[in-house]
Amino acid sequence: MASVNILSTKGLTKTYGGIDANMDVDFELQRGKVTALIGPNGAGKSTFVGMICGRISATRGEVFFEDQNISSMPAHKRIQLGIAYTFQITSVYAGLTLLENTAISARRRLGKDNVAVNAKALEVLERVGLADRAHQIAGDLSYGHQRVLEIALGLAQDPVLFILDEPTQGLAETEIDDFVDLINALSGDTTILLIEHNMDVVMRTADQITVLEFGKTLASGTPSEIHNNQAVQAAYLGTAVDA
Amino acid sequence: MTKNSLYSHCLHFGTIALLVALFFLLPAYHVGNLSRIMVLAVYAMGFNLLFGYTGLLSLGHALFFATGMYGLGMAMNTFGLPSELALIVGVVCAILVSTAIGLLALRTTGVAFMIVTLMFAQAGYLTVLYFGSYTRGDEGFVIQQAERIFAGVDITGETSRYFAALILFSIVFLLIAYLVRSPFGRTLVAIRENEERTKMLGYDTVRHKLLAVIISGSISGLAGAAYALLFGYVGATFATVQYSIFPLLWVLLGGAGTTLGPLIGVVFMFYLIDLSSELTQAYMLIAGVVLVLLTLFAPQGLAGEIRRKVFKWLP
Amino acid sequence: MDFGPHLLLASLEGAVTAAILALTAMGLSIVFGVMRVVNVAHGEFFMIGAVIAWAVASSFTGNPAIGFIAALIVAPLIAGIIAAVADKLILQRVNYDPDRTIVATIGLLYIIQQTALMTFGPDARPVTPPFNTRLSLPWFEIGESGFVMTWPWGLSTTSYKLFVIVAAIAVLTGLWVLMTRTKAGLIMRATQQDSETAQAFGVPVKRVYSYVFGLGAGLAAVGAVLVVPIQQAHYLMGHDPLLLSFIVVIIGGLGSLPGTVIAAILIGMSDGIISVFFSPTLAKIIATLVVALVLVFRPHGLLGKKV
Amino acid sequence: MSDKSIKDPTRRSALKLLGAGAGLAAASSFIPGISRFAHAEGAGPIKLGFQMHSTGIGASYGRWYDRTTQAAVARINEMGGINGREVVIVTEDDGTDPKRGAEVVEKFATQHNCDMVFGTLFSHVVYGSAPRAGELKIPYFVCSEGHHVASGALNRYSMQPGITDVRSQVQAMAPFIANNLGKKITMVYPDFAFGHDHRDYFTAAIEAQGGEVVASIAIPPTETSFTRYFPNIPRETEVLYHVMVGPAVLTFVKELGEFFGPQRPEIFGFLDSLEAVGLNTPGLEFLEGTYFWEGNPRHAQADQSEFDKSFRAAVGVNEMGASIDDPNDISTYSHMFSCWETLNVIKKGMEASGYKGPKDRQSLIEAVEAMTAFEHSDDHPQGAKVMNGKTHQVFGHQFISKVTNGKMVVEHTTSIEDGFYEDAVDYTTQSF
Repeated sequence: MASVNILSTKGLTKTYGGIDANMDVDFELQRGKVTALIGPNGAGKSTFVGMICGRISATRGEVFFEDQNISSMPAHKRIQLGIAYTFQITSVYAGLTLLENTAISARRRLGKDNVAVNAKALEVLERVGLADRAHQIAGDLSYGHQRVLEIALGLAQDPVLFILDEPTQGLAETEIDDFVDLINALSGDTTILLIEHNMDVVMRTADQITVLEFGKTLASGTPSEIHNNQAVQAAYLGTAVDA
Repeated sequence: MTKNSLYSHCLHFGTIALLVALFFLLPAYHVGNLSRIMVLAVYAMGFNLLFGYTGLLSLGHALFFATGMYGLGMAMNTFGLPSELALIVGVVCAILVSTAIGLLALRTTGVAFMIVTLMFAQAGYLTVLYFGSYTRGDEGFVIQQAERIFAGVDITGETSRYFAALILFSIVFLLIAYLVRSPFGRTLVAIRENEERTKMLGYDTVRHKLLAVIISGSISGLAGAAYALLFGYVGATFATVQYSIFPLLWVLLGGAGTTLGPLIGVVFMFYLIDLSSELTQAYMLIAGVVLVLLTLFAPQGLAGEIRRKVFKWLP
Repeated sequence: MDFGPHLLLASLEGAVTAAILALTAMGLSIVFGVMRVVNVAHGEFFMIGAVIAWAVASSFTGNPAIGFIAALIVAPLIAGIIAAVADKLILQRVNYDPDRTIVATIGLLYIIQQTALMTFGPDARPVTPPFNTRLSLPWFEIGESGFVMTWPWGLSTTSYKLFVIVAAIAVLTGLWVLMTRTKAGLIMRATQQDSETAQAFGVPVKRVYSYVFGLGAGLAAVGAVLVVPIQQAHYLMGHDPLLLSFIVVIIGGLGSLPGTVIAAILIGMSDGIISVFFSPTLAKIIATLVVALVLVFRPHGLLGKKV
Repeated sequence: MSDKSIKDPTRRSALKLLGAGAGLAAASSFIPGISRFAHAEGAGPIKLGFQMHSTGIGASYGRWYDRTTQAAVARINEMGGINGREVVIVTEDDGTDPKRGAEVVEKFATQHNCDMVFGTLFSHVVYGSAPRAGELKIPYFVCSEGHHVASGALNRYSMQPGITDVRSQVQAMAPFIANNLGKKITMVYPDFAFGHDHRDYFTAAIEAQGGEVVASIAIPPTETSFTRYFPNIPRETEVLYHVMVGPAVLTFVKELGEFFGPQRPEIFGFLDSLEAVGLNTPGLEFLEGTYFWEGNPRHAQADQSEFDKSFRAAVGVNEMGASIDDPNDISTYSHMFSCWETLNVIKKGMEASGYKGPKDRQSLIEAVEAMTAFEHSDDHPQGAKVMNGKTHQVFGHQFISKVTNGKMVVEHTTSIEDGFYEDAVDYTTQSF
């Protein structure tokens, strides 16, 4: 029986030239849930998820995934375990078609089987509503569509854990609605870790919320617990939620 | 997709068939030229795999070409090995050298990668001169006609040389065509387009890049060995910077990241020099002007422009 | 020659190499830094400078200093104008695309080289130095009889070689003032940092690029004019300065001007000093490998920022 | 993008492509002599392919090789051509590059249908080209002075009947140096095969004379300044032997002067260093009183032969070895006579073998192999020579000159025998 937590960190710390971006973060991520990571700008959210998926090397501390210590694994090995990651700053293959984009993502797992790769690549485009643009060059898409493609790149990997760094940034209202639907449809099968500034999105999707401030965990809990947490109110949510 | 792969098969086998046909159609001089062009195109294809498909610009490929060349040449002349074994020695040397260079140079990226490969190649060139008592330095040495027999065939005749070059070209050409459509090749393209993204999709980009350097370097070395064997001369000229710049020029002219580009680039450059030198002594001037015009009006190279404007499926 | 004097001599020679290299590489570095393009024809601007220096100097009779000074003004100017025109006619039209710029500048290299061959001929041409006194250098050591000054055999330099070092320092200082203390420098630095923003603030980026390209070529030409009284003008002489400048620019850290100077000194001096310990060709091999390995283990150069 | 917008340019570009292809095919059919069939024998002019260093590092030599060649052919044609046929020169630039050199040989043989190829100077180009000449079975007459033909590294189709090779030249210098200049020698030479030949053959030759090479300093060819290598010259050196090539040689001499100042050893150099360079060039004052090997005295000597006079007049060179039109345009006098003499040997060979066309190429080679000696004459203005048919190499006199008041005055002329060495090869036993 797999444990409740799919991922946890112990004392994860990142120091940039003497400044702590993250300080001894202990964190647990529950299987099958949607967890939102929130906090003010510069709280160290992106650094933290960067250390989880191996993009950024930790100064010290440990990361466990499925009860396995993955702290010394390079990024691509962690991804191969089933962690998908979408960038905060859109990073798609701008010179290739959308279909090639998602096919590259799908091919890592499906390998030589071209038929399966293509089917998967089309399926995820369908799922995010970009199928009719499959043969366009990604760089020609609008910013919002590129964000959506970025998410599709993650989906094409059929991840166990899906880490999204500010996925709704720059999306239009209707696109945000689609995104929320997508996340809600995924939850259950896929564990989702979401960095999000849009509190509306957080409240509509998250089962759990963790608040980071000055590189440290300020609070963790269900949305309502966080909503009622005095410290969080004071430090971050302030009047925004009340208003 | 399947239609495209059919087209691409037609194109590749059609090209080979055309080269066979040209042997019977062209006058002797051009047959000789084409033998040489095909071997140089192998060199360009090796370079293209790294530059055109993986996005790594090496300015030191002459090192690999020369390694293959000297590996074969010295195995035959100094150690008296038969040409078949010597060819293997040449390629193995190229594999070893490209592995070492790959492990070191891939710690850098971008312009630093360019310069590091350039400097290793320069060190290689000077090494050839330094060991002049064995390599005969800049003068180089001749592999005697009598020894240039491969698998029982005297490859110094026009016909056998042409077909030896054609077989070599076809093998590498089809290999590259297969490779760039394989998952491995698609991953190289992904690395070229966006390395960070590719790594974060779970691909081992470091290993892929190293393999690309090794395959590219080995093909270049194979071309060098074949050049020495078919044309009977081994010399330090082939290790100079100029011979690192040539494949870049050929590939850019023909179309980087296309399977046919390297061949087109070599043909174009060869005949540009050859024909303009008949018109004037100042043929380099013409070559220079044509290069400038091409960059202005055919920015993606000849095959690249054809792909952009006519045949989108061109591999 | 004893070890000490030999080392001193090699260092002096290294300093002259470094001085010329610093000027030439600085031209490439500015172009690299501001425009982000690889100018393969940079060495040919060096050659143009040398060739014009010969043409100008040999058209004056009488005191060689007059011809030399005229060359020092005319050669960089012409090289700069040719470069600026090439920028306008070619590079601007390919939008400074990295790959296309490489091919275009290779084309430019052929054009310049062939033109020089046709107009100037294939022979090496010397320029008379404005002054050139051989200076024997003393050496000090503490021997059995105490502190002595000796005049070792062959330990010498020339007044002109010393002048080259001083002149290079002067030009580089002038350049530094230009870049840091003037409006032109400010504009160049702004364009280097972010050409789009600079454009938005009304900087005529295209024109700046033309000037920068011209300035880069002009600096190479200054280096060449200084070097022709020591070496000679020859239509194929652009090759080595190009390679060395490249290496210097990368080792120094892309677009870092102080880094470029430090790298030029490092490479010029190491080239000189390593030759004391090894046979000449072996010294070159070792120097090349050392520099390559520096880059392997410090990929962003000595003073380059991690991008 | 809609389908329609692509279609139109597609057709147009495709047509253009077709048009270009057709144009190319048409153009190639107009290029003369492209046919695979040999032209009718015995008719029309004799075509000699001249492999010229027009560009690249050998360009200074190439220009003068060209002038000498044109003058020699004009003279031959004036005298009635070869076997009654006019001689025409087909020139191709090899860029002083061995790869292009081989391509050019191919072009002479298969496109221009030349009867033979001649004129190469730089050794690496010779090495790169000779195998192709052998395979195409076209005589290849080199004017190079390299020790490649005689070393046996090439093939039966390669010959050097116009100029002595470097091994012989170097060996012939040793007695004079040991007896007149000194016995402790330091050699400075480029780290090229050419330099290594000097090192190996001179070291052996001077030891045979009781001398000794106390240091050999090989300079990397990419070098442009030299002072830092000079401290390696041992203090005990009596003679500095230098042989540098390429445009940096002026720097070399100048820096040598600055290094030694007033206390220099005897200096002996090969004039290869200063071919096409005037001795009055600023910085070369230092060479006053030093010695040079010369292949053919650049400055007309007091006892100048009639043959040298007419040779100079024909090529357009004055008594100072400069162009008649431009006194600053210095010739490559020590080497360029080889083109003249080679062409005259070709003429003799063709006449002796009754050469009619390419099928007589082998008998031409055999005819030259059968030659034994050339007399000092208008055909051989540099001097008398001995031809070794087995090694395909000619041997002649060498000159040692001293720079005296800016003029090179011949101090010693070696005997032809001084340059003899044991045969390394017998090409006549090789099959064609």
